[in-house]
Amino acid sequence: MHKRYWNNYQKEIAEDHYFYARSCIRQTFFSGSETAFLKMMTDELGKDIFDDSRQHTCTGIGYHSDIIPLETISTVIARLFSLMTEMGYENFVPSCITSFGILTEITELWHHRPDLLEKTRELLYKATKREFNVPKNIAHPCDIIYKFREDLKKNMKYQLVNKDTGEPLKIVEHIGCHYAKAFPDRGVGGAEFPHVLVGMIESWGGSVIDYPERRHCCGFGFRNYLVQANRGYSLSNSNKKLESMAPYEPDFIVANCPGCTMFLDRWQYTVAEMEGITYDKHGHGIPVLTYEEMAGLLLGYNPWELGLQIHQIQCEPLLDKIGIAYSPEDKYKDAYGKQLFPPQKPNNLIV
Amino acid sequence: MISFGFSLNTSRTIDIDADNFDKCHSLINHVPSYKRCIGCGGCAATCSAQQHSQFNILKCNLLFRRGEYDTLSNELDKCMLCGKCLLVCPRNVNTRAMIISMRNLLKTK
Amino acid sequence: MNTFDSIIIGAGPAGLKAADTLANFNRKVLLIDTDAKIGGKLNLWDRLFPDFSSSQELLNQLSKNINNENVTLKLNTNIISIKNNDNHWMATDSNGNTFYATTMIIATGFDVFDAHRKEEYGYGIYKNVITSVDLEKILSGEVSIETPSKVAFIQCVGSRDEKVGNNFCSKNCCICAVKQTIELKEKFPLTDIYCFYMDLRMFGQSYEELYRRSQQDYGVNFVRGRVSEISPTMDNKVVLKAEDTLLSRPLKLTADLVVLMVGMEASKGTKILGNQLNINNTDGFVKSTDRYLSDSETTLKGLFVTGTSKRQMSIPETMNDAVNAAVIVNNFLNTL
Amino acid sequence: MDKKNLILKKLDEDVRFHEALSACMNCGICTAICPAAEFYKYDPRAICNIVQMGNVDEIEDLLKSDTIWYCGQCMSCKTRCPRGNTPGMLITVLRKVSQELGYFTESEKGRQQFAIEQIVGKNIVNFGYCVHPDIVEPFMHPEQGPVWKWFRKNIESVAPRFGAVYHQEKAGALRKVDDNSIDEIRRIFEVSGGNELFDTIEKFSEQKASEYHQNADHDYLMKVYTDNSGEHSK
Repeated sequence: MHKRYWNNYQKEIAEDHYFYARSCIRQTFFSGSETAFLKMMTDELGKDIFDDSRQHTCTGIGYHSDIIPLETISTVIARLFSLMTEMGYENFVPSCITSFGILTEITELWHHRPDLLEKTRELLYKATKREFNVPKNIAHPCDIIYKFREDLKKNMKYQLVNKDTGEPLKIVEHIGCHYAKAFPDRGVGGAEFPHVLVGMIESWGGSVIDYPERRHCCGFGFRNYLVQANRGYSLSNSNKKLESMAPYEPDFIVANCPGCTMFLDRWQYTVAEMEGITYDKHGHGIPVLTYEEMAGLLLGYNPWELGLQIHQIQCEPLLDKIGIAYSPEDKYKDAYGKQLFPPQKPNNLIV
Repeated sequence: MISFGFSLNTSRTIDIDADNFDKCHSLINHVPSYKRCIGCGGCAATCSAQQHSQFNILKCNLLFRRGEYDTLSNELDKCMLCGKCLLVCPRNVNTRAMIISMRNLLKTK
Repeated sequence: MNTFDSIIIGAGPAGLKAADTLANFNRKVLLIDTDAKIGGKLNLWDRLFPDFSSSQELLNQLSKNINNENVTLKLNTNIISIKNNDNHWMATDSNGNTFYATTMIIATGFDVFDAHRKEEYGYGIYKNVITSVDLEKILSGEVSIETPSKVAFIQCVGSRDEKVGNNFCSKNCCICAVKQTIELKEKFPLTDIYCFYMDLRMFGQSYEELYRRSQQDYGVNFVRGRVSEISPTMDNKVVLKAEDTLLSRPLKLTADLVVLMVGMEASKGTKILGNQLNINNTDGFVKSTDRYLSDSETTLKGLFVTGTSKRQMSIPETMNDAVNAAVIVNNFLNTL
Repeated sequence: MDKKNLILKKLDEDVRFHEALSACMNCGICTAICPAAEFYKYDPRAICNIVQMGNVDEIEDLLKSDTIWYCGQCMSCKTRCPRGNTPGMLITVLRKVSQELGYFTESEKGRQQFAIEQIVGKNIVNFGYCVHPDIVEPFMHPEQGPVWKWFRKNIESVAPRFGAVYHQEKAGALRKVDDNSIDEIRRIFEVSGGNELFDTIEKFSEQKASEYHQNADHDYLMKVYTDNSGEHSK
């Protein structure tokens, strides 16, 4: 009976033939995750997913920090849709959660106000001579991995289980606010008990922690991070969340939003250096993974090709817990095998 | 030490769990009618001090009730004890005695 | 053929009182209920606001009155369709039995809002989140609990809430919470009680006085702000988040027990019959012809409605409304 | 048109205004879980109330204040509102009007729009992305930590390890967006009002900078980027 709501709502997620849209933040900080997702889609699941070289931002970060008008973001999104239409796709898959949110919002607005859709068509044509169809299905990559989680499981080499104790790992799942808070029916499980990451974790052997600030924002807050003077907001909100989960001693955090993943990682470093606080017993911090990294590790992908070495919180204790094989000496090699000088060590955070 | 250019902000959340209610309980003993307040704001609307300062008697009352005493003593000094609030209170709370008692309680450790 | 002067569907307070009144006019009444016992939702409450009188005593009184030759009681009978044929009303139950009468009174009442639907409050997920109905069992002693140190009451659960499709105020929850806080304080004098509200609507005789007593004599705390979410803590308590709107600041509180003041929706039976006969409002309650001048009549001749199948009512209001309906039905029968 | 009518007209013209706010009942369910309300002197319920009361002087004060710039746009308020309102979207509209009327330069938090426009705005029309490793400068972002510094230093040889195609004109992460696509984005900004908003932010910021005997240049950008009175949570 416990947590029966975590899978209440199921949304429609397309079966195959996806048009992939990269994320500003995910490609900047977690490019290995985007690569891994495409690899899972083609190599593990045999799906058709197209990565267009002409794609670009949705301008969502600019929009939510109020430097982009509604008409502009609508038309920029329309160009992305026109690339999709041109390449013969109908299912749009944005890598970013804020993109997912704004695409949902704008297509919903067009649905209720066809005049605004018409206006967008005119603007796009005027600027680029392009035309577009509204996607039949918009799903986030995490929705697709959720949908095929049992298929992926068949290829997995590891489980979310502590190899020494045999106990499921205790995992905090963090859902980006723009995934389902504005439109609960567009997220698997809705807004209060989203099932999208929980479903993956439970299928792959882990257990989920329910804690007081589970639904709280990571603290990004757009302009509240973009401008240095405001970053106290961002840091304080992450800190509030991390403090709330710390007593449960999570083995790691997994997030579906690239911004949340990055902030929950970097703010742990900042608080450690600023206040001397870490949220685990040993001073390492709590590792924060993208869902692609979580899936990729279980599939046996090389952690250093997933990009785990460019997280500030180090992942080795977690890899050891699961029993994932990795080569310590390869960690700071470049793509051509050259050994690089490792990053500087922080003063307080143990790396 | 690294200079980040920002720091952790203090929380504005009223934390009932902090259980900082000793003074509030004493106030109730001194001015039992304090318990009857329904937060209607009639007192604040008629307040003489509010005409020419930021003083808000309802907020002072509520902050005291929530155990948030920190900013109160300067605020309470703004009240002139004119007693107009007594006339309008629909629950007949002895607001004047309430202010005097709050001032005294805030002076005690 | 079973022929009655009137069939009353629903043997809660409204149905019982209407049956009693019609019987006194020497009318033959068939009183039907889907439950195994009479009393309807009255059975969910232990003591009644505002005077703490016993619901069972009231029910005993009502049941004594219908215990006469003019009233035929049929329990465990689920009416699934109502039809009018040649100025006769027919009610058919789920077993295919049909009952006939000159008039029909809908007294199918309300359902308590299903608190599971407010997911953010965690009812059914966190064991210390209960409803006002669950609390009655604790107050009556049927269920026992350890002394809680802090209890929170949350008003407007399933009322005044577009999210669950209920824009209406259920009106009884405000005073019911005040009653329950006092009873809880009497049971557990050392427990701190916080009641979160948007407006306190003390509409009835001596309700405001009870509210005042809950503050003055029992020290119940009232916070103006709607609770946004409830989440679990390490030590199996729950945290509530609200705004203290009079201070313009967020507020949090950890409680051992949370009581959700669940509202009154049109009951399933009310909705089904109302839909079938096309006499319901958008909120599911049955619409009377005119709430001022002909509040017992419907647009269908010989079909009447009473009690909380029309709208939210307190028990005394329901009783008066049932007497009114019975008088109107009797007058109608006199004209035939 | 006088200023007062202009404010109301501008609010009314925005489709989002009507989506965002209708008949708020001041329950505070939004403020209860608002990340900004805990760490700033900020109360979305109170803002909804000011706007729906319709006193134009009060709305004008709001548009000139720090208050409207505190919201972090998480939209948590939308999930809970029992009237289906979205205070976070109301904020978007208020900020838009504040910028169009030049009121944003009256507050410390509002003036920051210049920095955001210069950084994120320019990124979009130059790189085709809001964020790009080339502009997450470690000196502007000490919180990104030593690992980020390491990645930035070695990005050309490390990024390919993650399958990225840094600065190359082909499909993949961190690629260079082709000139034709960038041109199309710029033309979209031209026809849809994007450039106009950039110009507006720059024009009013230039005026404000001149009050400090400055131009709206790097120094002014760093000023608005770092200024903090420390009075925002009291």
